[in-house]
Amino acid sequence: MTSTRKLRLGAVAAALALLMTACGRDDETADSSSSDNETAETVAPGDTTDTGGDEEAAPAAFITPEDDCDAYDATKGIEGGTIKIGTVRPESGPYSIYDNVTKGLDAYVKAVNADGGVKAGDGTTYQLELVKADDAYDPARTPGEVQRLVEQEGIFAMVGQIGTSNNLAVRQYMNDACVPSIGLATGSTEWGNANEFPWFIGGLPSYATELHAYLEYLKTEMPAAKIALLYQDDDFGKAYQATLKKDIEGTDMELVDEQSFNPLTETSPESKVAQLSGSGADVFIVGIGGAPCPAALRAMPGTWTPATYVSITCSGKTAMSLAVGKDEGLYSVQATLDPGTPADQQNPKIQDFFTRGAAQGLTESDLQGGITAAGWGFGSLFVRALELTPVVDRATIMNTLYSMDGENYGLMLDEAQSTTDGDTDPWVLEDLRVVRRTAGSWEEVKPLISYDGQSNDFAG
Amino acid sequence: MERFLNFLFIGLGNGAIYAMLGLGLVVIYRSTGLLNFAQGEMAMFTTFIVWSLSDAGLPLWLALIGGMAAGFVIGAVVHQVIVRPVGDPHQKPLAVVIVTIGMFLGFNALAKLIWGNEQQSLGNLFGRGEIDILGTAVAWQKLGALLILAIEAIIFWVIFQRTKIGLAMRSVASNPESSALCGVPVTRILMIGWGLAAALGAVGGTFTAPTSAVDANLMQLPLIFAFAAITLGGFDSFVGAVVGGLLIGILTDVVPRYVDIFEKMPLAPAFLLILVVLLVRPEGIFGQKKVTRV
Amino acid sequence: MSTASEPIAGTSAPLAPQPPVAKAGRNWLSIGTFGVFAIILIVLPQVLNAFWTGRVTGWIPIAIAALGLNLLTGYNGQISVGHGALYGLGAYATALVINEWAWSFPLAIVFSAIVCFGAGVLIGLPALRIKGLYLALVTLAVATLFPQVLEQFSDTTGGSTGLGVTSPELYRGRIRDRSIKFEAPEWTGLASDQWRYYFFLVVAAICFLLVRNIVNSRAGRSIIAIRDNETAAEVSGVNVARAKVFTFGLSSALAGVGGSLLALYLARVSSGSFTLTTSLYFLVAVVIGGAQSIAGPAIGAVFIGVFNDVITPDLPEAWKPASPLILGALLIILMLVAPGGVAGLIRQFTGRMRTRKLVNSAINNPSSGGTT
Amino acid sequence: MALLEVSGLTAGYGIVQVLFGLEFTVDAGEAVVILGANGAGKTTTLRAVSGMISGGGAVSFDCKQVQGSRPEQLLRAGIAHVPQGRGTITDLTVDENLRVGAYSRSGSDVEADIERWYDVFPRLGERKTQHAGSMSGGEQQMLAIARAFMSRPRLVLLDEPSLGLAPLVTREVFDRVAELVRETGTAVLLVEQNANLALAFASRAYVLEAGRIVNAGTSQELRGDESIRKAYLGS
Repeated sequence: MTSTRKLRLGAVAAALALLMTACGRDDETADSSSSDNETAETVAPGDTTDTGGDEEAAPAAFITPEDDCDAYDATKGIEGGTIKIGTVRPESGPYSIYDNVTKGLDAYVKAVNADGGVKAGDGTTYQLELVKADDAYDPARTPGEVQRLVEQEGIFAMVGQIGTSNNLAVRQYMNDACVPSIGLATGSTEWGNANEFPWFIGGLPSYATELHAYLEYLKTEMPAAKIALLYQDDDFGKAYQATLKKDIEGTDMELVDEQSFNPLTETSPESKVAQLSGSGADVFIVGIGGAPCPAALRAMPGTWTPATYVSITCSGKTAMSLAVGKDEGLYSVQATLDPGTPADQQNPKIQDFFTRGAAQGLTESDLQGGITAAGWGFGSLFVRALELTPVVDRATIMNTLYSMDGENYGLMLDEAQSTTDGDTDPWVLEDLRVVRRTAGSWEEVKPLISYDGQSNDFAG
Repeated sequence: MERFLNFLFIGLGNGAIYAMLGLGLVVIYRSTGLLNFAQGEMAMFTTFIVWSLSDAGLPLWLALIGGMAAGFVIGAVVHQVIVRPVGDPHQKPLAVVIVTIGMFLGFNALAKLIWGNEQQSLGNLFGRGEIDILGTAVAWQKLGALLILAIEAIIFWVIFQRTKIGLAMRSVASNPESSALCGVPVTRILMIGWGLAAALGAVGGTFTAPTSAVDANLMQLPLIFAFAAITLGGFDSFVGAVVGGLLIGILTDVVPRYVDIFEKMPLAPAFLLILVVLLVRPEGIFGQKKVTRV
Repeated sequence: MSTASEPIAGTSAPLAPQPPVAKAGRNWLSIGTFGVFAIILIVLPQVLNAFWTGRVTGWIPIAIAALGLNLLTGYNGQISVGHGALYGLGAYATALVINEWAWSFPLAIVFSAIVCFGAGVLIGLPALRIKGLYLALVTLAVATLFPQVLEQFSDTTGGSTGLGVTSPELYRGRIRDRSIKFEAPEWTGLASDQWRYYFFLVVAAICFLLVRNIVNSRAGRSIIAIRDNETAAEVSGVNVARAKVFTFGLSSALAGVGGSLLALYLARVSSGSFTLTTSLYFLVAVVIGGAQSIAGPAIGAVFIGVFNDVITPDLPEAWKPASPLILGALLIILMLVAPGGVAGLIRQFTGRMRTRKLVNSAINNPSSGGTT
Repeated sequence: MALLEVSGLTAGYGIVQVLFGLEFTVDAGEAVVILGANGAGKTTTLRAVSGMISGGGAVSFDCKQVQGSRPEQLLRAGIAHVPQGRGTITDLTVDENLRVGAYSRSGSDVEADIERWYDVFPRLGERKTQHAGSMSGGEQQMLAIARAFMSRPRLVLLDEPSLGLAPLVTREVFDRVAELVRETGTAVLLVEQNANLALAFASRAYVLEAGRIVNAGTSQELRGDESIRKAYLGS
């Protein structure tokens, strides 16, 4: 018995010793990083613009893996003319509707392969292979799935990964591993920060830019607008809130009431809409997504008829049909064509999407719903980058994406252009038009405006 | 005042939905003695059936009746095939809880496999009209929900308190072994209980769907609110489920409109009330106190 | 050493009543089993690659939280569906002290444990009056409320966007908040994933050892006596209130340690990771593994981990949407076959052999009686 | 032909066999007791007869094979079982307990029967709207007996009614049951540890030890048996 006790004590002592060393080590890290702090003050920022590209055709080297990466494998995931890409999305769990984004991406990849592959900038034609993983939208599960794709599957890049907090959960990891993540399926203002996290590039307009485009329209149409805001309790809604407050400063517009909504814990936004309706607002900004967005529209009392704005994510055909008649007269903004709108359906890009998408098994509701088209767009962005890049490796493809000049890819509006710069403007979609819902169709009320290079300024 | 009434009717309308689900939970608790975590998912599943029937051209009322019938069968089968073989929930409550969690996962995945990820819209059972009550426009749909809730509660109260089958259900819930010795066909009674609860789910779901959209996640939050409702009212009381549901609806939709701190925590006032009530009456407002002398 | 008659940590569950003659033999068996498991656990990161080591490391926080829940639910009979919230509280507490004051990892873990112990005591007090399924539903409300509270204080917590667990570093000429890293001291010669694994393993070993010793102590017998019959326990001199509140506190502290490790593991916390689903997963881990056994929660965590990380990704593409259905069916079947969980199954198996002996002796000697 | 005829009855729990081939009979209107110590298999015997657990061997009731039937089928055939611990349906009122007892009947005379039981056990009548679980042990025992008789059985299986009751209460219960047997002509199969009471109540007795019947005879004969006196009568 006594020796048992000794043994136990021994085990505890050993454990404690191990913890002590952990303490010591940790203090050191803390110390060294704090001293880094001090030195950092003296280092001039923006020192990264060292030697330009060695090759003539190479894009400006925003990323130099030799400096930025501990371990860098330039062409991992490319084998025998096939580029393996990965994506993580919520196939299960409460947000499984976003799986439709990946459906679109998957169909796009298959369509490209069916057409013979991508002829990349290096002259080689590649086939694509998409590996999908499921994180159930739980950011605690995302790292494991991304690591599986990167380390076990050996993908070249992530494309169209879904969810702000899910992407944030792996941002450090991807940057440490120097693996590109292209066309993130979120418009969080976080993706404007390419200097700190250069391996991430968004695939949607910044939420801030989205709302700014509408507010600018409002400034001319209703200069004394009294605004009521319903915003989702996350980075999307909060970006709306911040941009709105910033934009109305110094104008005659006024935020008369705001309410937050959390789709994870609240069943219906009805009473919040009722409260906003009593605020005397003549503009209603609906900064929430998913099924609660049309539910909020339906909950608007018949006596309250403000100019109502919905976000891009709530402007697709599915959301509009869920609004059951309450969609007439809504405002929204667009950077891409809407496959659910009759006028846009005549556009050759949509026609092409319909034919090639249907050939890969997308149903009519997939094709017109809007969500699936977004996934098609993320695929298009990656393929365009491949076509442009002079060398197919991880750093060069990112540098290509950070130096685009007037590109138009995928389902972008005809006159829209994608122009980027890693340092100041990592946003690919910044040309937006304001549209109004008229007789079941989105109609332009303010022509396309380019906010190129300004997205980061709109964020609050 | 007008605004208050507006919030109140919104709260009552949502509360009616929680109460309907709560009634289903009470039926299962009173016949089987367990809390069914899969109740919401079963309701979601039957609501998809209602939607399918309505989508196929049936009038909504008929579609609802069809969904209820399908729900009855599903509930009965679930009891026979899954719940009964696990055994007595009084003996192994944890095992039975895990089984209902398993059913929760199963029904959710099954609905996605059958109906996909698409969000579908379901019409209002009582149309889109409104009526003026004390200067506030109230949707017929909300009054209809309250009416149906009242009818459901009365029907179930009568079944449980005034019929032989109801007596048998209560008897089985309390002591299945003795009930069997008294000649009660225990399995058949439990099957009926589960069938009724699942049929109720179709009604709750049909009222929930127009407030969001028919998809696989339709009932997950309402179920939590329904749990709160029966915790407040008492697990074994139909009146408790109704009053609890309506109270939860009012607390989550009215109180946060006037108290800012609750804007982002609409469940907090309900939670505080539950805590206070249970500290005073651990069996809920209308729950039956269990007194057993040994 | 040779006289050590009990296993060091809880790899072997306390078994059903046993004749004294079998005791010595059984303990040797336990030590053997324990030794084998200990060696496997220690050798694991040497055999597995960095990815799989990382996966297995990720199961440890769940195992510790489930261990805490098992103490409460399995041993003390108080059902909690709210441990996901305490897990989250532990995670946020750790994130806070590391981000704000750059505390060391072990200190952060201890801090989380203390915070959650306090929270557990606070929940445990009303639980003295609220019992059984009502308690389960009150804790369910806690689990639901927790993400809402995080939203209310999203300036501090980051809300659903989350909060990185970081320390500042210089990168590309700027200072950025860098996710914390586990770096092994040089003398160990370990890779960072291996070091992290061993660090987690030691924390887990301490927790399991602690619970095992408590359960086998006088306090543990009180805890169990309360589950079996509260009145009888009270009559025989157990301070029921104190024991129950203490159990709630300790159980919560363990959930907090689990959450703290999760924050260290992910270097990020966000409200989406601490929903009701998390609480339900702990309950699943406890029951699947086997309530009322020390090793049960670990078995349950491994079960969930293996299902999510090993089985699901390897399913054929067409089957993947059905994976929750498969998990659901597995849970149901397991509860049909082994309502006592995996540990119960093992116990039943070893117990059966013992009963056989008992019955044989009973038949040879009728006066010792059978069962009525 | 006896009303209940049991031969070669075996039963057990899992791999543990408890009964090893019992043979006994109960005639119509007769009170029979099975005596045995704790753990002899008395309760198991009744549970096997009433179909609560499955067993081997043959059980015939009223000349029909009933082995393997479910409890509710046996109840319809005429066998009622008052389980050990009284089996009170605690959450129902006294009145409702009696109604559940009459579940297998569909006559309008249920009300009259209930009133009759309130006459037999006035204390039940006083508490008819009270929750059965809140009554004393003796009252619950009376309720359990009344509930069993509500199905108008021809044979009642009575499992240790003396368990946990004060001696006076036990005597009262036994007296009442004896009256009932006399009045209604219902047969009773009783299992008991209290041999004094049981032998006074029953006309015949069996002695069960470790799952086997080791002795049988009339109450008179057994009372005179030296070994019985030593083992069960404490004298």
